[in-house]
Amino acid sequence: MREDTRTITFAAVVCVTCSLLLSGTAAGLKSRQEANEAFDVKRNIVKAFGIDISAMDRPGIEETYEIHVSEDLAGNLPIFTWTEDGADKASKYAFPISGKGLWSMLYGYLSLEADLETIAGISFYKHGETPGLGAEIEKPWFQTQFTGKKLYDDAGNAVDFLVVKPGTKLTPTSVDGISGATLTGKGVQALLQKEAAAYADYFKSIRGN
Amino acid sequence: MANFKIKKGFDVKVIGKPKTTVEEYTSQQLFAVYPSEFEGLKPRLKVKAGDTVKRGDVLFENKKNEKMVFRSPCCGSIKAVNLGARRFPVEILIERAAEEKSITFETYTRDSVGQLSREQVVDHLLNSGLWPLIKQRPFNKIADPDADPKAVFINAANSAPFQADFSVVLKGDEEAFQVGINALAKLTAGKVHLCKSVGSDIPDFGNAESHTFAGKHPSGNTSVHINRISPILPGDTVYTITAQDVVLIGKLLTTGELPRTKIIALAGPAVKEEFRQYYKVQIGASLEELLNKSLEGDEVRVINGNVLWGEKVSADTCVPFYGSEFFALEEDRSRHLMGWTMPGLFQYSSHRVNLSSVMGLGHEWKLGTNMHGSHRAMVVTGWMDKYQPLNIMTDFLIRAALAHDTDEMIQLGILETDPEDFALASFVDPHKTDVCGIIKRGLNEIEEEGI
Amino acid sequence: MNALFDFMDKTIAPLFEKGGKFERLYPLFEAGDTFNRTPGDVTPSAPHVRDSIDQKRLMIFVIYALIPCILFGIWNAGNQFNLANNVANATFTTDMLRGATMVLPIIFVSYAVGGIWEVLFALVRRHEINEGFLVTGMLFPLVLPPTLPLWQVAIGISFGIVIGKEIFGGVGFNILNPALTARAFLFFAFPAQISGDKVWVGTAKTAFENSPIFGTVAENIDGVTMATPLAVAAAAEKGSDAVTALGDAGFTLANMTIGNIPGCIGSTSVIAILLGMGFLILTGIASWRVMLSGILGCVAMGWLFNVLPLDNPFAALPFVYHIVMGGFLFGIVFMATDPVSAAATNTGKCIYGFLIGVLTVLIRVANPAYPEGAMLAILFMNVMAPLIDHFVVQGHIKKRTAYARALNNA
Amino acid sequence: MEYLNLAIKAIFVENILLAFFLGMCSFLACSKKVDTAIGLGFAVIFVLTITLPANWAIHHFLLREGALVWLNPKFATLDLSFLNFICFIATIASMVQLVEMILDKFFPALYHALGIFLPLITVNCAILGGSLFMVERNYGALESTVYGFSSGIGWLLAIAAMAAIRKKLRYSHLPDGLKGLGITMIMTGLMAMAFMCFSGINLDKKTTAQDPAPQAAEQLTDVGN
Amino acid sequence: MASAAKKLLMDPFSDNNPITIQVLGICSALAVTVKVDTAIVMTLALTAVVSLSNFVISLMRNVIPSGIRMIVEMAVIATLVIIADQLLRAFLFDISKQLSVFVGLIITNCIVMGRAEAFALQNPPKDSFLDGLGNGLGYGIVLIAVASIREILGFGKWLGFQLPLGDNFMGNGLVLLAPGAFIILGLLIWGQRTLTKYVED
Repeated sequence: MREDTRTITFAAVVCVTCSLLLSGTAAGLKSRQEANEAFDVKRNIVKAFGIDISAMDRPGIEETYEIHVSEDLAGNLPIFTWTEDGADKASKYAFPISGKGLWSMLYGYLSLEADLETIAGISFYKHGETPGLGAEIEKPWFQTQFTGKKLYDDAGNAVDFLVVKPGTKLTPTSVDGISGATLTGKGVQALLQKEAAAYADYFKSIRGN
Repeated sequence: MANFKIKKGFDVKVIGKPKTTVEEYTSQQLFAVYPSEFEGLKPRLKVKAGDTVKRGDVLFENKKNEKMVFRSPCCGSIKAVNLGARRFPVEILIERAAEEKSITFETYTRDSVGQLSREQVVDHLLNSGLWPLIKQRPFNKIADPDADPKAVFINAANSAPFQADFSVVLKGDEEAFQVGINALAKLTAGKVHLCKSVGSDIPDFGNAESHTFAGKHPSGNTSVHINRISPILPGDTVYTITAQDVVLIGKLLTTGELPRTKIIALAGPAVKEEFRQYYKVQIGASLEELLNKSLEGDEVRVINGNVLWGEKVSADTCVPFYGSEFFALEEDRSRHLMGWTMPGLFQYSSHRVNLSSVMGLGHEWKLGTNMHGSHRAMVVTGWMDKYQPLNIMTDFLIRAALAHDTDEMIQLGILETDPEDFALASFVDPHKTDVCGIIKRGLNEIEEEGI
Repeated sequence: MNALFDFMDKTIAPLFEKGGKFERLYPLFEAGDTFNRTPGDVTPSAPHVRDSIDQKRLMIFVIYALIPCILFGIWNAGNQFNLANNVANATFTTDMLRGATMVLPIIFVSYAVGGIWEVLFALVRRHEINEGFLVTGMLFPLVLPPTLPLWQVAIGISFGIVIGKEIFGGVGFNILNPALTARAFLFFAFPAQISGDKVWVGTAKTAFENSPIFGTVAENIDGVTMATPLAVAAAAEKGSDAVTALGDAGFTLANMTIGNIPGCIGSTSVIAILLGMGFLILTGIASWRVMLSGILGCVAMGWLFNVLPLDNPFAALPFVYHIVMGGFLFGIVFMATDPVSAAATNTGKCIYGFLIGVLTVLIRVANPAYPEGAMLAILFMNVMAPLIDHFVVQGHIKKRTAYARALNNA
Repeated sequence: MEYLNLAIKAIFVENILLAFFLGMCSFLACSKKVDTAIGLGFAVIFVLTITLPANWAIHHFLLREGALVWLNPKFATLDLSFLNFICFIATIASMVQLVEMILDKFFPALYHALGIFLPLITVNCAILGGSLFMVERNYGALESTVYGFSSGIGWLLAIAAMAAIRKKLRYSHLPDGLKGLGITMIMTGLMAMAFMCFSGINLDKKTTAQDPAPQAAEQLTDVGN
Repeated sequence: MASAAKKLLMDPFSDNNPITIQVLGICSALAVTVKVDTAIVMTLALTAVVSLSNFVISLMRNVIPSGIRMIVEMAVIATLVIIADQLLRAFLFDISKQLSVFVGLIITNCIVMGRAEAFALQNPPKDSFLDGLGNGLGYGIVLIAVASIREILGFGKWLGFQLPLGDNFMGNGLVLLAPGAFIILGLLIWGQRTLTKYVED
């Protein structure tokens, strides 16, 4: 009997101690963790606006975000706008993009210039593609190609943006794919076309302004 | 009575088949007994050099079972006891005396043997020194007198080049053979199986069930007979004996004295043609003179056994306790320039990689002892089972043996086999693996560990 | 000649044998010595005679079986190069010469680097130099594109020989086919050079660019791309017809059978492979069970895809195409039959081969990542072969015991 | 079809052992004999199949953010997911115990076959890993069950193949330093390479994005594809 | 004392390395070794957990009722792991993202449980702490070695710094994949065991 009591007491003490420790840590760190997650999003958005963040530290990025970026809703889709220093009007727009690559979901952001046609930048921050092949989508050489290409035509309709085989002649609405990873390229192409179409109405609506 | 057709098998075509004539070959002075012939035996010597012995005196006994004794094949004086490694007596040489004294045993007839109990038969055979002629499976060692064998297998078949043909040996000794069978029948509660090759003119005998086996080698191997008639399961024991040895037992029982002679075949490419035949020789007597005159060639290997299975013996050997045939062939140390890429017309082979297998299998070859290649790790699998009628997966069995996995060896059926069953596997193996040796080590391991 | 051999046996050999000066180099000496002349050893114990076959002979005969593929590969590499580069006045001879400058260096590197590893391990680990290496060293180049950089050939064969084979104890103990291991290593390590739709024909600069003997390169277009039939079929859009797509790209049953199309050096020509296959089966070296069941598996799966209502033009491709396209036939004839890495039991071989065929077509059609499934299918089945064997052996044991019990009770 | 795809993915493409390295310890320790390996494999399938839905329920109804609203709407922002680890491991331990008792009582034959392996499974990280991946990937209840079952099959396949290979390797002439762990490791690597022939197989033809929720697990660049 | 402590600390580096000799904690050794920085963080997390859990369990070794020994150990370890995970999420967010579920899997990492059972239950807290520290770092050495090889061969970088390997350097894709991890660890084990002459029977 004494033994049982001791066991139960011991178990109870351990349980209480552990729970106290855990709750304490969780509560104490929660705000920090949330800040981290929020920052992660900010960083990717800033990157998508074509800003070189490799030399920037965290406060720098946060600051850039605070100054230039504001969140908005395009219908019920999220959209982010970029306002230059002193300007009173948004000059770039960014929205999240996601879709299937070869065998994983690709996540990223894409931003448009003020003309609402030209791509300002693109970033992929999350994927599970083959290193050396599909994973090339996160490399600068692949992403910088997009800058300056057209995502919408003059009327504001989404164009058939293409990711083509390397070696094919490029147009303003196509970029080189990755050799050996045609299907990842096809995935990128599909998700761009899908997202572009989803946001077309919103951009048309703000075009007049 | 059953007839079996063995589908898998291969006959090595070698020249030197013995004629079926029997020539008497007697009056030798030097005799020998080889304790090393009895595998696993720990002998305790009862004589030393210089002793005189009667015919039938005990020379040595089994340390583990003192009832099992080994007797002298002749009357004379012990010339020498030659010791081998770890002071093991390898051979006992006896000089024959002019006058013969011998020990006699009780005599029986065909019917009186039938009246004996199992113990009486066992004791009589042990005491006369002929018990070791009976072997047992698994492990193919001298039969354990206390075992309870489920059957006795008499091997009167021949399939390897060139096993003695029992129909030649048997002539005139039918009565002794029958008495021997009657004695053996006492040893088991089961049956006595007499296994013959198809086409041999051996009659049927009472107290024994006759079976015929057709097909290429190894259709004459005891393991094949057991496998087809009454396979060994773990825990089973069977006694095996060769047909001529049954005759010897029969002679002991009918005459009351140790048998004097047996018939051996002398064959092979290195035996001069006129000497390739059967000889009636005295048991234990030196064969030096016979071999001297009958062999030809620079360096000849003499085998107690046939070309596929048997021990190398020296050219002055005496007639051993076991065995009914001698085979002689030349040591072939020739080397062939770029032999591995030649069409292979002039090298004997069973594989289609050599043209000889297609063009030359019809005629007989003068084979030598060349390895035809150097040892390599095992690569090709399944080839070793090409000519294996035992339904054994040789590759896996070898691997289990190399990994010392006794349980798996038993599961794969090693207990049904004897190294001799893998002679063909060794023969065809392109990697020159010593399959027989590996199996033998595996069996020894199992025997040591106990099943 | 005899004097020389005498000298070898009496003076040189003792140096390398036990106690000799160069005892450690014995495997090297043995390899050379037995290359010159078959060894003169005699059987140590029963059986007293041996079949006149040895591993050297087996392995060299596999190389003989590969000769049609090698020769055709050389011609085809040159031919494709000359076609792609619009070489004027190209003839059979210039094709062969051009091909030789592309293919022979690869074979040379494969043998040289692989050989160094083989010898190194043989000396350090003191095992004999196994002739199996001759086959690995030749199979590997034949499944490479002719334009692969030589340093990759060297790295690939090193991985194949060392990781695929030597660390397991050398030939006979490995689990995977070393040549395929090497190929798969390159495939995953440097995917850009070796996989999919990259150039397989000769845009790489070869030596003798403009020498008169090799023909004049009229217009060396940088970046000529020629897809392989598999890539074309895999890329066929939904709703289209893969046969038409192949036809448009210039691939017909006829030229895929003859093999004058871009592809790996040795595996384009069905005819050359069939010649080798016939030779292997005739001499009984390679298992016909694996080959036959493999082709059956390929046909079965291809046919199944044909009849299934899938909206995938590749699946609708008649199964015959699967046999003549890509590396399947080469793989099933020369690589899947590698007796060390294949299943060892007869039943096992049939299952193993069949599944290779099935998987090859499955990967080709259902896996967009790899247009060529044969290599990985064989590797996968190499891994599974011991398990297949295990079950076959267990079944065998059961059957044996049942047989023995039945006879004993009878 | 969706579930079949998930199953194929869990068995071949994202084999929990060969792509995520989970359950290596028991994999290395118990792959010496094929029968043992298969026994352990079945035990893992069994435990995975029952613990995953159990843990799913715990996570879904008790621990995740807002899970406790059924108790009181005030708990909408309460996030107890930091307790995932400890609750999952407790569930696994108690489930194993429970399974052991049930088997012992009602299926003694099965208990004797699997019994010795069950305690080992508590510390098999494949089980905990399965639960954690289930949370990370946001699987539903049925999906979790399918995922658990097929992950187990994938694990069984890997360990059975490895055991058969190790049996074949027994008589090999291995360098001393590689005996045991070393060669098993390298062989596992080669095996993982061979398994990669499946990576990318996708039977689910509905290629449009169906789950916008981020799937954290897929960010691992290390995943075998 | 000094030499005994040193032995406790140094043995796990080579002669009794938890990964290469004791065969513990293999799972995480492979999953987090694509880059050196994740490997270092994982090492630190594990070292902290194993030394503290050893310390705590050793403190309690005389009072733990035997019936609930395992569960108490599990609870201690799990608590420590969760704290470590929370800290990582708060302070090293990027790396914790890459470590994913593998921090959580420290709970089932056999090293922690193994050392607790094999050492902490029999030895005083100080020694246990040192033993934990040694084993954690011994684990870390292997982890970092594997990660270094993978990062250098795969990316041409070390700890994120571009190495001067020339423009022609081509990353080896295989070492970044699971098979590469297994093979590299296997080869490391080979090398380490050859040096220490350890042979498994």
